[in-house]
Amino acid sequence: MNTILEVKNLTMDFGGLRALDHLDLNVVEGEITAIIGPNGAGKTTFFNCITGIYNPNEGEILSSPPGKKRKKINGLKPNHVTKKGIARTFQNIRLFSNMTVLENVMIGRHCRTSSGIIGAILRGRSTIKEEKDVVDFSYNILKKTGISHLVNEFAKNLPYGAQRRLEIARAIATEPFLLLLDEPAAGMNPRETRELDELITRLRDEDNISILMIEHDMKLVMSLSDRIFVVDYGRKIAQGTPCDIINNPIVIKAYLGEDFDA
Amino acid sequence: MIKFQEIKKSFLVSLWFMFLTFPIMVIRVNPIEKIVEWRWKNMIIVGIGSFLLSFVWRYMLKKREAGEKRAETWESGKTSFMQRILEERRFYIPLVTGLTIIAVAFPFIFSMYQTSIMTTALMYIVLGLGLNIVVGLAGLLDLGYVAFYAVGAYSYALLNHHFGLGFWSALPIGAVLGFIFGILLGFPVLRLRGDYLAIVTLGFGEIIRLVLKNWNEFSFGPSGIANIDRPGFFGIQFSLQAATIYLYFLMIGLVIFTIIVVNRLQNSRIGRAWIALREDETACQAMGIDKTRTKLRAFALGATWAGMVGVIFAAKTTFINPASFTFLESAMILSIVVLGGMGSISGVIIGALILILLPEYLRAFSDYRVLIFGAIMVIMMVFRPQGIISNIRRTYKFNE
Amino acid sequence: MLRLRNINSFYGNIQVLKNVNIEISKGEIITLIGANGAGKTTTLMTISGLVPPRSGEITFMGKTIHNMSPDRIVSLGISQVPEGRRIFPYLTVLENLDMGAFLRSDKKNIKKDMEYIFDLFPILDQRRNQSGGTLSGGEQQMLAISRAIMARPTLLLLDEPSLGLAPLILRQLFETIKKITIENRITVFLVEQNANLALKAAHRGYVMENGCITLSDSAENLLSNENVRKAYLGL
Amino acid sequence: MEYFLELVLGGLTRGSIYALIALGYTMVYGIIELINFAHGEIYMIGAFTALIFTSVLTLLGFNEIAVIVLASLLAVIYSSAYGYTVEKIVYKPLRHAPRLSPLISAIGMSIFLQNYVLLAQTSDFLPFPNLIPEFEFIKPYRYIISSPEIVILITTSTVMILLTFLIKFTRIGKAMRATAQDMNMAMLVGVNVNRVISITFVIGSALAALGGVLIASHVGQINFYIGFIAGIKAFTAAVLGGIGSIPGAVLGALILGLTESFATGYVSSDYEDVFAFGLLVLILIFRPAGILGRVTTKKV
Repeated sequence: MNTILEVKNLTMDFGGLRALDHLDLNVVEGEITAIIGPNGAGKTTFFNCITGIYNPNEGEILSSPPGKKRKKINGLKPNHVTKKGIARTFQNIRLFSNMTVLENVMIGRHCRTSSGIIGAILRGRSTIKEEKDVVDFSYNILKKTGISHLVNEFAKNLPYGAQRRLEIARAIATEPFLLLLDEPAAGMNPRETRELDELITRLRDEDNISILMIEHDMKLVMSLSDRIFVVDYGRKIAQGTPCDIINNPIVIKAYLGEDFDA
Repeated sequence: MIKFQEIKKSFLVSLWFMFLTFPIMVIRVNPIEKIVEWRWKNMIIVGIGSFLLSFVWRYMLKKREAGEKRAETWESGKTSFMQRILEERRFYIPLVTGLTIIAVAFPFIFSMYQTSIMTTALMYIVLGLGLNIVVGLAGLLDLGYVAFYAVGAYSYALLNHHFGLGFWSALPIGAVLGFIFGILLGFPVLRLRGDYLAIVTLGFGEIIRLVLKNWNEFSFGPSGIANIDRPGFFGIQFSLQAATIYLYFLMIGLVIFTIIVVNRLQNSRIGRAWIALREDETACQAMGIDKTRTKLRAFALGATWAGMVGVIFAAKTTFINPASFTFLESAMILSIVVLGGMGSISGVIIGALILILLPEYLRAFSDYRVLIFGAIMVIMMVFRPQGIISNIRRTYKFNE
Repeated sequence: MLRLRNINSFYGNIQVLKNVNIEISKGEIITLIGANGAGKTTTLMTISGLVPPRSGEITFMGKTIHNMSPDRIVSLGISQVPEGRRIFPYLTVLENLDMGAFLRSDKKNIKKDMEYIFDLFPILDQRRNQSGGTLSGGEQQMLAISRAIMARPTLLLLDEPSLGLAPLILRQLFETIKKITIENRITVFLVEQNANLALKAAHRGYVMENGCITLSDSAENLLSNENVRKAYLGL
Repeated sequence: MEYFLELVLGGLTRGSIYALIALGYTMVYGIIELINFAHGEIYMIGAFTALIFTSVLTLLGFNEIAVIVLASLLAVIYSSAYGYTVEKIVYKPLRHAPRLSPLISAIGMSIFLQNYVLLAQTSDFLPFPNLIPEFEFIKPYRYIISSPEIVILITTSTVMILLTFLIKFTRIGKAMRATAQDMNMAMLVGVNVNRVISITFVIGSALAALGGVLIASHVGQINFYIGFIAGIKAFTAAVLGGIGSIPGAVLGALILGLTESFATGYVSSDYEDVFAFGLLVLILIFRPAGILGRVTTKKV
């Protein structure tokens, strides 16, 4: 059991508001970890801290990619975090809407390729090869995520479920060891959610990507996760396997409000 | 049937504009001789003009609204007529061949004067394509583009004046200096948001112009630099006529070179990053793209082209002074990009030809030239922000 | 009183509400519950005119309102307490309340209503000259509700008043909401994620999933309905 | 010392005029978060309108005071009308467009208005009559301060006080502040946001016109291009103080005025505009939020 992400004592304040309050969390290699909690509990803020969009006020975030040394990543710029192998999706879909589906995924390859201006202008053999590799790689990812039939569509014209998938496709194009999914099932219908379940499992099993996700669809969370963290008011209020969580009265209270069974 | 309501609306608009333009359009004063001239005719023109235009304006707004709704609900599989011509080989090849023949024959058919105008138009095509990298592809509104143009022009003029350096040696130097200035100016400002960036670049442009105007020892001040050498060819100096033709072909060459470069860039790793950055910066960073570095590349590359054309400008006119590098010049290049279509190569070419050639040939127009530039920017943004020819995304085919 | 008929709403290209039908009668407390992202907030924004529906019809007291501007809709007596409270952060408490009464011109009654509110929430009285952004979450929620009440609405739309509030404060707040609405004969349309709380306060409820209304029943029935529980916890 | 005092007063005069124009930028920015590029032209049109009506009214035989008052009033009315129209044409149809679009269309409008005045009037500098009479009591101090300077200082401070009152205590002022802080919420309490935006443009334009009249009579000449430079300077002032903040705009304008006054007084007058542009560039690079601006965390 290798821990690949360690978060210690993470605290984030906005003005007078404390969004994250001394939060601890670990992600284990090869696992699907879920973060749940009511609206406004600080889950997305947590993601933003990990991915470098916010710089936390206190605490440490340590990433240890499989086979590599452990390193502190808080304070890094978002693009460096991605380059280190942590990719993410966004809660309110942020695709490049006027680019095609394939191009969206190709952008994900940016940090794993290197040709520059001169290369592009001269278009030498290595540039052509790199470009071809990018296209093939991206197309394969589209196939894997099940949206390869939409390859030349503009991202903005995709149905909602496909847009969510494209976000995932784009993120895994950066070859992450850890993928952060921010409410991947939001707005999906039951069939799409089922397919998403399969996709996420496949990413873990076949591509060896560990997953940390924020999700509200409890059915999905319970069936997918190996480990669940429950967050409320920026604090961790519970953690454990799905089984533990279901039977934890604190969790039920946080979610449904008090005394649901009364 | 035009409804009574509509007529009433237009009538009110017309009244409003007659009121609005009354002091400026109708009265003209000469404070020195204390004469007041009343031009009531203008009021009638404004009245009728705004009455008619308000119909057009409302009609276009309605059409735009309908278009937006349609784009939201339908899959926008339709491409415009112009795009199809440009995409299909069947149309594309004869079009290119035709253009090549016209381009080659042009200076031999038409007068020197015409050739010279065409050369100017070609220069603006290159400037437009250069700015298009910055504004169209990377989405950075650069209002001080002319500063780099000035850098190129002055570097050739000064090198030529002081050291007798020739055109061909100055051309790469101008380009490099443009690039360096692009990096120097771009580095501190590219973190800024869109509208701030616009103002800062505008400020930089003005600073450079004012320095050129006031620093007599360096730039010879407002009187400028004269007798700059025309481009030669391995030491041969041409007659005026030959030089004009020579410059024309040189520009044709540069246009083709620029088109190839911009086209290749557009479909490259870097070009994609620019477009993605324009669409969503946060998502881009989450994809591992270095925001500042990528923007800087676009900015500096655009500046390089401006520097290059600057050298050619100095060589063509043989005289330069700071008055050629005002904000209006930047605005003109910007309106070329906006009219043609941001991010679209063929659009920029057509935009430049329309905006540079039309006022030359329609003499009656030429007074209104700048006025029309302004109007074009407003109208295009409101009704057709993608320009005459919108940018087409490349499509790929895969065999399963 | 308020009727939504076959409402379809979009954000950009994405359809958020699908054929939504909701009916609210005078004096009722109606709640709309559902998971995050189901379209609850959009429903309220559609009623208030901020997200006009693409198709369908909304009537309020017999008037068609789905093509009216938001300020007209407020003037008819629909006030909203939006999600996240949306207090004007740099206006004082007093000014925030004043903004609530923006469309009213009866100075005397405004004054009276303000006294009424300060009676209900003495803490707001203490903080009357403090700027809204410096209040605590609970105080902001009180202010947000008070601001909406200042418009003297006949229909109050409440969007997740429970968000980020500690349970004790929450319970007090709900008591007060009940009190206000009964005293002023205000009809309430309550959107909540906290299903338990909402259903206990309401007469009837609607359950929303993926932009569709999937259930509607009396509050007691919904409270004991297994499906509601399932919709929430996926058990 | 006297020279220093003269420079201070000159700087304050200049600064208070910049403040009048800067307020328009800051108010519009506060509400729609866009820079009104055409604002400088509104000011220029104000100055032209004043010049035109001054000549006409003088020829019609009005006395001096009546000319001053009427011409200023007409300038304010016309500039407001232009401001209102510009908003309707350039900004309103683009309320939901990407940020770049209204920016470009406003630049276009600015170019259009410049050339409209150029073509309908003239490209020459026109002498602007000195509308402000010489006061007797100022005579002993005239090497330090002139009566136009006094009039400008008094007028601008009065206007500032009135504006503060308007924003702080009136209904429309509150609506403006509420809209600036949270536009959607303002709609939800019944504010007609479109009207608030129009009124903001009108008030900003009226202030700019006043600035135009004052500076034109102070400097003594105008042409179609004065709006461009004045616009950028006022914008610099607004950014310096923190765009969106009303006291910030005034503070920034006074600082800019003093800087320019000292720089031209002690260094060189050739580079007067360079100082302003340089200041602008420096603030935007090092403190884009300005002196009194609020630093906000962007939401993702």
